Amino acid sequence: MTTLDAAIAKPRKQFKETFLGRVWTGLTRSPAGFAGTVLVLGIVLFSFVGPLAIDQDNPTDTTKIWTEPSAEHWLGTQYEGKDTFTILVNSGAEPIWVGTLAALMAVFVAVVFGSAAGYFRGKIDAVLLQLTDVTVTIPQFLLMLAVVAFFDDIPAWGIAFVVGSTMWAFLFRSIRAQVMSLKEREFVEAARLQDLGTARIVFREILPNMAGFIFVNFVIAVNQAIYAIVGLYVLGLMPSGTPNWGLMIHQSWSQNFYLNPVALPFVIAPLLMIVLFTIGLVTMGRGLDQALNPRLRER
Amino acid sequence: MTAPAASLPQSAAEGTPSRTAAIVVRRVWTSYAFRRVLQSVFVIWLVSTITFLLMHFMPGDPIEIMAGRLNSAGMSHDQAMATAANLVNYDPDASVWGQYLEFLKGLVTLDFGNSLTNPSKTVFEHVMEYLPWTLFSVGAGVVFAVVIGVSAGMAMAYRRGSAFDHSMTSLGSFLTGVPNYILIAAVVVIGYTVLGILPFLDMRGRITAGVEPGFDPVFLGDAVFHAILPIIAFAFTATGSFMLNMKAATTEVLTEDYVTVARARGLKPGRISRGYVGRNALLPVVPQIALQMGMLVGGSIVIEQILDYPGVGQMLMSAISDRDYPVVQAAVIILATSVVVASLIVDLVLVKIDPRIKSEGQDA
Amino acid sequence: QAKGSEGEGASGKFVYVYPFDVTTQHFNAAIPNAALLVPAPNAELFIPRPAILNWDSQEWIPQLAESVDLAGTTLTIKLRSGVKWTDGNAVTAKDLVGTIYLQKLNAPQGTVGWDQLTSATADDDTTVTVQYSAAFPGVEHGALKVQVLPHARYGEWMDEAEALVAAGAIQGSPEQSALAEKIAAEDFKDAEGGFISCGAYKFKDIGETVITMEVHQDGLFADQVKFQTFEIQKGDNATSVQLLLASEVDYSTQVLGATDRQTIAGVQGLKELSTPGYDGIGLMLNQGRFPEFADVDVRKAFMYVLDTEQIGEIAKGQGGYYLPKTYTGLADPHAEGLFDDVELEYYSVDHAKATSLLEGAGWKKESDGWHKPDGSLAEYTIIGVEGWTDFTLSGEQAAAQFKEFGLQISYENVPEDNPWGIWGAGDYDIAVRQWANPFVPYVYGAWQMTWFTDNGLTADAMGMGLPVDAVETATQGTVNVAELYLQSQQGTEEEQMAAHKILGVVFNETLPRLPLFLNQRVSYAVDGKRVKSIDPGDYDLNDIYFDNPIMVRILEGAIEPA
Amino acid sequence: MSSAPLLKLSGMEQVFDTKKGPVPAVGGVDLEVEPGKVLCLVGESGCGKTTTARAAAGLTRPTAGTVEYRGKNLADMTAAERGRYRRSVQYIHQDPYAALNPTRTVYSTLSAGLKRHGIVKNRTEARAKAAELLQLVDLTPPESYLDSYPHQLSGGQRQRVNVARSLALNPDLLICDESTSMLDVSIRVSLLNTLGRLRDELDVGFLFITHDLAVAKYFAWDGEIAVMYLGKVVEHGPTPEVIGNPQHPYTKALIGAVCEPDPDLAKANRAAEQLRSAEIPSLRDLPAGCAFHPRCPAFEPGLCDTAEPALQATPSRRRLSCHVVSRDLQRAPDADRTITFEAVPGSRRPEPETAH
Amino acid sequence: MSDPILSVRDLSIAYRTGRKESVTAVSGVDLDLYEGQSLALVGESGCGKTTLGLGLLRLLPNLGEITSGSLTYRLKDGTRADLLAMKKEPLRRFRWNEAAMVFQGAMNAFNPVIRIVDHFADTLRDHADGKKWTKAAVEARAGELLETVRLDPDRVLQSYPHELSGGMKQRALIALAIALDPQVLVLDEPTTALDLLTQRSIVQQLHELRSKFGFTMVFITHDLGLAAELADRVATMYAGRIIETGSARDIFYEPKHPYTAGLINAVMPVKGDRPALESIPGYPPSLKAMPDGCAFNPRCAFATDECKRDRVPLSLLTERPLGMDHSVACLHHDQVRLPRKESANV
Ligand SMILES: Nc1ncnc2c1ncn2[C@@H]1O[C@H](COP(=O)(O)OP(=O)(O)OP(=O)(O)O)[C@@H](O)[C@H]1O
Ligand SMILES: Nc1ncnc2c1ncn2[C@@H]1O[C@H](COP(=O)(O)OP(=O)(O)OP(=O)(O)O)[C@@H](O)[C@H]1O
Ligand SMILES: [Mg+2]
Ligand SMILES: [Mg+2]
Repeated sequence: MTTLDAAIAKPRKQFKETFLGRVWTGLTRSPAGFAGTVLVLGIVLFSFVGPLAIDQDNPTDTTKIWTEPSAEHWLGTQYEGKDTFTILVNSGAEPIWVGTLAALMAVFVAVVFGSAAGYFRGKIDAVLLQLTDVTVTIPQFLLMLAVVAFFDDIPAWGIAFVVGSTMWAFLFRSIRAQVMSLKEREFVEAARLQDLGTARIVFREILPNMAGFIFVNFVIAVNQAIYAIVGLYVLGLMPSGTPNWGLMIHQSWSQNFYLNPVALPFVIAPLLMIVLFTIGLVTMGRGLDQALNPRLRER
Repeated sequence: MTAPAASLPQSAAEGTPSRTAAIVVRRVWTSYAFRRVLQSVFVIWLVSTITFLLMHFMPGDPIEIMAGRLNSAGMSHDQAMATAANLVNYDPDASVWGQYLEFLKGLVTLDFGNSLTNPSKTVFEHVMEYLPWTLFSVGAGVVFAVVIGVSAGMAMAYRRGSAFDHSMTSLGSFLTGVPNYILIAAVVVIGYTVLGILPFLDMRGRITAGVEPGFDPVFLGDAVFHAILPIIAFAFTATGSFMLNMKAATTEVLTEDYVTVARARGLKPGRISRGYVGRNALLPVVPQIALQMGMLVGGSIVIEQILDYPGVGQMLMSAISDRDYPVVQAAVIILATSVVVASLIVDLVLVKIDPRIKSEGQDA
Repeated sequence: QAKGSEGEGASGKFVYVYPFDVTTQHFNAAIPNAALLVPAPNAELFIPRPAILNWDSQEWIPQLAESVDLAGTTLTIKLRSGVKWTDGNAVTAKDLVGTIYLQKLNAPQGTVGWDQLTSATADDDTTVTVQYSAAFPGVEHGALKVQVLPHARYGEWMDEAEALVAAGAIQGSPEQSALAEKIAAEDFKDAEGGFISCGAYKFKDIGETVITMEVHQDGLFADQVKFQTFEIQKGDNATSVQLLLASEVDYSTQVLGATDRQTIAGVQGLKELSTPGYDGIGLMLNQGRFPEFADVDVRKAFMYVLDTEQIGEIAKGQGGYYLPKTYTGLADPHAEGLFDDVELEYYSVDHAKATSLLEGAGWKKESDGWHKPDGSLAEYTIIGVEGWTDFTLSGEQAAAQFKEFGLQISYENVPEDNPWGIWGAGDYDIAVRQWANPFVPYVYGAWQMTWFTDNGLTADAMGMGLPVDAVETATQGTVNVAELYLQSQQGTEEEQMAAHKILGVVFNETLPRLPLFLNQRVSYAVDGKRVKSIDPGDYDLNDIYFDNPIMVRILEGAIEPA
Repeated sequence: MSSAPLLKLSGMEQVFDTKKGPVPAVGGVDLEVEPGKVLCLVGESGCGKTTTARAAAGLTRPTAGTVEYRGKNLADMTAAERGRYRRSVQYIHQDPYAALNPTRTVYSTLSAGLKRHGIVKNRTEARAKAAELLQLVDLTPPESYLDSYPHQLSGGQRQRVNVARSLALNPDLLICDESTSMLDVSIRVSLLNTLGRLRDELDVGFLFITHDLAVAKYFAWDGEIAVMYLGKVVEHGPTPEVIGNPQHPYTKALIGAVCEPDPDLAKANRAAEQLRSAEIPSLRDLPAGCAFHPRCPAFEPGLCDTAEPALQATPSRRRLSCHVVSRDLQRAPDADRTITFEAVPGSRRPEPETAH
Repeated sequence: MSDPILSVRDLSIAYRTGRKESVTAVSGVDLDLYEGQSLALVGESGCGKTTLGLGLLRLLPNLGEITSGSLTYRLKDGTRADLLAMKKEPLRRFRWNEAAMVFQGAMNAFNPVIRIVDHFADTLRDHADGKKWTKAAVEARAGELLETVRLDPDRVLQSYPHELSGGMKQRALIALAIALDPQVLVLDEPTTALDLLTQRSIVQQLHELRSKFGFTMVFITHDLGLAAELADRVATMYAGRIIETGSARDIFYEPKHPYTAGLINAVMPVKGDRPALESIPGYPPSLKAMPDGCAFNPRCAFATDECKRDRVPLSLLTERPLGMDHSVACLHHDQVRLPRKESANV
C-alpha cells in the first residue's frame, strides 16, 4: 500500500490537471496545437523582438520608390522608397496587442454578461439583452465618428476599448444561450449542491464546457479588432506615423496600391501576417480544444 | 415566466366577467410576446435617441457641411453659409431639445418629413429607394452563408482532424479574418483587372440602364446579375464565421449519447447529421444569424461603395456626411427595427427548435 | 446651322469617366452643384455657356455666343441662331437673360462680376446686353460663363428673379431665400421631356454606373462633333485606374496619385495631358492658436526645413507637380514677368539656415526637440484629409521632415466630410491646404486663397488667425492686404499689376502659407483604342475642371474616332 | 439540536407547467427523516420520487407545502442558513451520466467541494481525501480513477463517483436517487454497508429512493418505507412491517413482482398477473377517486372510484390510503396481522427439476 | 438450427487513453448465441459488459477499438455476415434491423429537440425498404410499441424527451428498440431505472416478444433476479473476460467460479428477515493495474501461487447443446460451493 499512498500523495500529473497545465499540454503535445503555437509565437516574436533586431534606419528615398524585392530590400520598397520589410517588422506590435486587448475585453465582457444573463435570468438578463440589442443596432460607423469628434488624441488602449465595446454584443447571445442550457444540466445542480459558489459554478463548471466555442470566438474577435483598427484609419481616427498593419492595408487600399504589381509585397504582406496570425490562433485553438474538452477525443 | 399559470384557468372559471377581463389584461401584460414587443420598442427608441445625440455631437450641421462644399468651390465663408442656408432645409438656431421633440413626433407618426439636403424627397421615399436593394443583397448573402457555412462547418466537425478539416478551418479563418471588402476587391482585381473574365464594368450598379422594374425575368435576372458581387461579398465573412461556429457546435454535439444511439438505430447518415447533429448544433448558431444580418447591413458601406451598388450603406454614409439628420434617423430606425425583428424571429425560431427553452423556470 | 442630316460624320463612341451619382443628383440645373453632370467638365457638351476663356491667350472662345464684346461697362452678347433645345424651342436671348438674373440673384455678395452687374436685357432674339456699374478686366467672366438654362422650364423662376433684382433684392434677403427654397424643392427627375439641353449631345440612357449621351441634332456644334455617342462611366480614382488599365475609357480627369500613375504607365496608347496648374499644396499655420507663428522667422525656418521636392515626388510623382519659380503665392504662369525687378527669397531646403533662424527667434533645440522661447516644447499636429491622397502624403512627408529636424510635429487625418468646417473654425495646429489659385484664371484668386479663404477672423470662423489689415513687412512697411486685394481685382489693369506685385513681395517675406509645390494638372487619355488622338490643341493651359480643353476640342470636331 | 426532524416535508406539492397543461407530479406528501434513520421511497417509475427528492434537496421550489430542514422552512432561510443547509444535505442524482461534468476529472469533481469549504488545505491533502472517498465506494486503486474523465468510466463507476462526491462534505442528510441501481450486487452490498456505517456511526439521515425492494429492506430495516403512487404516498410504515406485511394492494403487487435469483422460481412467477390493468394513468388526467382503482385487484365500484382515500394512520404504526383495506381493518382491527407473506402469490418455490 | 445467430471469437476491445497508452476493457471473449436464446451478462461493475455490448454492434466510440477477434451474424435472410468487415451502408441497415441495443444511459438516448414520435418515425422510415411510412402509420405503430411497454401513447408520443421521467424514457427506448423486430437485442441494464411492476411487465413483454418473434437477447444486468427470470444462459464477466458461462440453472444453483458464487451470495432477498450480507472481500481490480494470472486471485479464498502465474482459460465442465455448455475459468472450481445454498430455501 505504500507505493499506492505515495502515488496519491504525490500525483505524477500534478501540473497537467490544472487548467493552465491542460492548456500547456494542449499547446505542446498535439500537433495542431504545436503548429499553431509556433506560428503565433513566430509572428509575435517577429513583431515584438524583430524591431529590436533589425536596422531601424529606413530613410525616405525618392529614387527608390516602388522597387522590386531584392537582396537589399527583401520585400522591395514602398511609395516613399523605404524598405517594406523594415516597415512590416515594425508594424505588428500595435495591432497585435491592441487587437488582443480589444478581443479580450469583448470576450471577457461577453462571457461575464452572457453567463450572468444566462445564469441568473430575470432582470439582469432583460437589461443585458436590451443593451446588446442597442449595441448591435447603433451604426458603428456613426459611433466611431462621434468618438473622433469627442476625443482628440485617443491612446491605443482607448482604441482597444472602443473596438471591444462594440464587439462584445455579438458573442453575448450565444454565450447566454449556452449557459442557459448548460445550467440546467445535472452536473451544474450537483455543483450547486456542493455549495461551490456561483462564480465557481459559472467559471469552472459551465464555461469550460464551452471553452472551444469561446476560443473560436476569441480568435474571430482578435481578427475583427485588428481590422476594426484598419477601419479606424479609414475614418481618420488613428494618427498615422506609427507603423501598423492597419495603416499599411489602409494605404494600399485608399491609394490603390493594390492595382500596382510592384506594390503587391507591400499590399499582401500585412494581410498575410494577419491571416497567418489568425490561422495560427485557430490551429492553436484546436489543440486547446482537445485539452480542455476531454470528450472530443472520443469521437 | 414563473407565474403559476396552473392557477389561472381555475380563477378564470370562477371569475366574474370583469375579473376575467382583468385576467386577460394581466395575461397579456405578463405574456412573453407582449413584453418582447415592448422591449423592442424601447430598444428602437433608445437606439434612435442615441443616434440623435451622436449626430448632434458631431461637429458641423447640414448647412455648415454644404457651405464647406461651396467653400471649396471658391466662395467665402459667409457667402457659402448664406447659399447653403437656402439650399438646406434646416434651421441651425433650433434648439437640440426642440429638434429632439420634433424627431420624437416623427418617430411616433412615422413621418420624418423631407430630406434636408434633397428637399424634393420625403425621407421615406429616400430610404425606400435604397433599402430594398441592401436587404436583398444582404439577405441573399446571409442565406448563402448559412447554407454553405453550416454544411461546411458540420462536414469539418465530422472529419475532425482530416486534411479537409484543416484546410477548411484555415479557409474559414481566412474568410472571417479578412474583411469582406478586401476579399471582394481581390475578386474584382483578379477577375476584372488581371484576368479580364469578370464583366465588372457591367455589374456595377443595381440595374442596367433601360431595364424597366417589374416582376419579369429580364428585370429579376438583371437585378441578380448586378447583385452577385455584393452577395458574394456579404456571404464571404458570414460564411467563415458560420463555418467556424458550426464546427465548434457540431463537435460538441457529436459527443452526445443520442448521436451514438441514432447511429445504433441505423439511421441514414443524412438524417443523423441533419435531424440529430445539425439541429442541436444549430442552437448556438441561430442567434448569430440575426447578428450577422445586422452587422452586414452596418458594414455594407464600404462594399456598396467599391461595387457601386447604391444601397442603404451608401445612403447612410452620404447622409451622415451631409448631416442629413432625418434621413440618418430614419435609416437607423429602420436598421434597428430590422435587427430587433430579426432577433425576435431568432427567439421564436429557437423556441421552435429547442423545446427545452419553453419549460424552464421552475428553478429555486 | 445644325441641320446636317443624321449622323453626318458622327460615329463611334467616346468614353469618359467621372464620379457622378444618379441616386442623389437630379435634373434641376438651377441648383448649383447638385444637378447630374452639370458641374462636370463634360457639361460643355450638353449645357453650353455663351463663351469660355482660353486661359493662355485670355481670349473668349465663343460657344452659344457668336461673338462677345465688352465696351466700357456694356457687354454685348450675340447668340448663334438655329440652335434648339431638346424640347424643340429655339435658344433665344430670353433664355440667357433669365439665366443671368437667376445667377445674379443667387450669387453671394462680393462675387466679382456679379456684384457689378446691374441689368441684362434681350435686345432681340439673339442679342443680350449686360450693363455693369464698373468695368475692369474680368468683370464679364460671370455672365459669359453661365450655363444657359431654358426659359421654357425655368421661366417662372427667371422672371421672379428678374423682378427681385429690379427691386433690389440680394442674396440672403428673405425674398431671395424664399425663391431659393422653392427652387431647391424641385428636382425635375421625372419631368416630361427629361433634361432640356441645347448642346451637341443629349442624354440617352441614364444608368447608375453609366450614362450615355447621343448627338442632339439641333444642338450647338452638333454638325461638328465626330462621335455618335458620348459615354460617361461612373468612377472614382480606383475605378478610373482600373478602367484605364483595361482601356475601357478614353479620357479621365481624376487626379491620380503617384502610385496610380505608375500603375497605368504601361497602358497602350496612354497619354498624360499635363499642364502646369494654377494651384498647389501648402501648409497653413494656425497663428490664432499659436502666437509663435506670427514670427516671420519661425515661418521661414519651417520653410527651410522642408524638402519640397521630395514631398512633391512622393505625393504626386514625377510630372505631377512642379516647384514654383518664385515664392510669391502665385503660380508660375501668373508670376511670370511680375517680379523680375525685385529681390525675392528663394526657399530651398537648408537646415543650417532653419536652425539659425529658429535660434534667432529664441527657440532652443533640446534632446526632446525644439523648445519655444517660453521654454515649452513645440508640439504640433499637421492635419490632412482622409482620402485626399496628395494631402495625406504631403502632410505625412512634411511631418516626417520636421521630425527629422527635431520639431515635434506629427501627422493626422481628419474625416473627409467637413474639412472646410475645421479649417474655417481654425480647429487645428497646422493644416495641409491649397495655395495659389485653384478657382479663377485671374491672379487675384491667389490672394483670395492666401489671405481670405480659411481666415474668417470672426468669432465663429477664426480660420488661421492671420491679420490682413496691417501686415508688417521689412521692405514694404505696414501693408493693408485687404485693401490691396480689392485693388487687385477691381482696379484698372495697371492698378491690378501694382497690387499683385506688392502682395507677392509680402507673401515672399511673410509666408502666410507655406507653399510646398504647385500641381501639374494631369489628365489621362488613351489614344488609338476608340479615339484617334486626344489632344488639347491650343487650350492646353485651360484647367481641367473649368473650361475643359478636351471637351472644347470635341465640340470643334478636332477629336475623331479611331 | 432541537427535536425537530432533520427533514420534514409537509403537504408538498409540485405542479409542472407544460404546454399541454399542468402536470401535478407530486400531489401533497408529508414525510419526515430523523437523524440516523432511513426513509425509503419506493414506487412506480414516474410517480414523483425524484421530484419529491429534488424539492427536499432545495433544487426546486415546491408549488405548495413546505420543506423544512431542522425545523426551518427552506423558503424562509437566510443566506447563511441556506449555505449550511446546502452543505449538510446532499442529493445524488439518478442519472450518473448527466451529473458529472464531462470536462472535469474525477479528482477535480471530488475535490471542488473540499477545497471550497476549506476541508483540505492543499493539493496533497485534497488528493488524499479524494482517494479516501474513492476507496469508500470501492473504486480502487484510487489513483487509477482520480485522473479519469467521466466518459472513461463505466456506468457503475460513475454512479459511485457521484456517491463519493456527496460524501465529501460530511452531510447530515443524504438523498440518494437510485444510487445503487447500476452496481453489481457485491459492490452494492459493500456500498450499502458503507452508507450504513455513516447512518449508524455519524447519525446521517437518508432519504433513499429505490425501486429495489431488497435494497430498501436491507438498508432501511430500522427505518421506514413510503410507497408512492402517482404523486401520492399510499402506504408508509416501518420497513419490516411494510415489506413483511404489505397492506395496500399496490404495495402487495410490488412485493409480488420481485424476481428472485432463482430460475425455477422465476419461471413459476412468470405466470402471475395480479393487476387488473397494466395501464398507468396519466398525471394530467388522474382517475376519479383512488388513483389506483383502475388497476386495483381489490377494486370495489362505488367506493374506490368516487372519493379520494386519505392517508390515515392504522393501528399498526403505519399510514395507509385505501378505502377497502381501511374499511376491512375497521371491521376487524386485527386483520392487518392476518395477511401473511404466504398470501402473496408465487412465493412458494417448487423443487428444482434437476438435482445434482 | 445448429448455426449460431451470433458468433464471437476471441474478441478483444481496447480504449486508447493517451497517445500511447490504452486499456484493454474486453479480452478474448468467445461466445455463440443461437436463435431465440437469451443470455444474461453479469459481473462486476466496470468489467467490460457495456463495452462488449457495444462491440457486438460495432458501436464503440472512436477511441475504443476491436483489437482482435471476429464477429459474425446470421442475417434475417439466412446469409452469414462478418460484422467487422461490413461496409458503411450494409452496417447501417444491419443496425437496429438485425440487432438493436437499449443503452445504459437511456436518459440521453433521445434527441432533446425532437418529439418521441419523431424518433420512431426516423427509425421506421430509414429502414423502410420502400414502404411509405405516413404520419398516421408511424403514430399507430409507435403507439402500439409504446403500449407494449405500458406507456400512454397519447401522452408520450407528442412529448419531448425532457418531459418524461427516467423510467419512461427507458421504456420508450425499449419500445424503440423492438420497432424493427430485430433478431438480436442487446439490452444494457434495461430495467435499472424502472420500478418493479414495470420491470415485471417489460420482462413479460420481452418474453412474449421473444416467443412471438424468436429474437435473441443479450442483456446486461446487475439484477440477478432478472437474469434468473429472463435468461436461458448466463455469462459472468470479471475484468474484461468471461470467467464462467452456463445455463441459468448451472450458474444460479451450482456456480463454479468463486466470483460467481460470491456474487450470488451477495444477493439480498426480499423475503424473510434481514440477513447480514457480505460483499466479496477485497477490491475490484482496475484495468490500469491488472493482477497477473487470474484477475480474481487477490480476492480469492482458494487462490494458490499457480493462480497468480498464468491466465486461466475457460475449461469445459458440462457439455450441452446449442452453446449451453457450463465452462469456468478457475483452477479450483471443484472447491467452490454456494455457502448459503441450503438456507436460501427459507
Ligand atoms: N420538468 C418537468 N416538466 C414536466 N413534467 C415533468 C418534469 N419533470 C418531471 N415531470 C413529470 O413528473 C412526473 C414525476 O417525475 P419523477 O422524475 O419525479 O418520477 P420518478 O418517480 O423519479 O420516476 P423514475 O422512477 O422513473 O425516476 C413524471 O410524470 C414526469 O413526466
Ligand atoms: N472511453 C474510455 N476510455 C478509457 N476507458 C474506458 C472508456 N470507456 C470505458 N472504459 C473503461 O473500460 C472498463 C469497462 O467499461 P464498461 O462500461 O464496459 O463496464 P461495464 O461492465 O458496463 O460496467 P457497469 O456495470 O458499471 O456499467 C471500465 O473499467 C472503464 O473504466
Ligand atoms: Mg426518478
Ligand atoms: Mg455498463
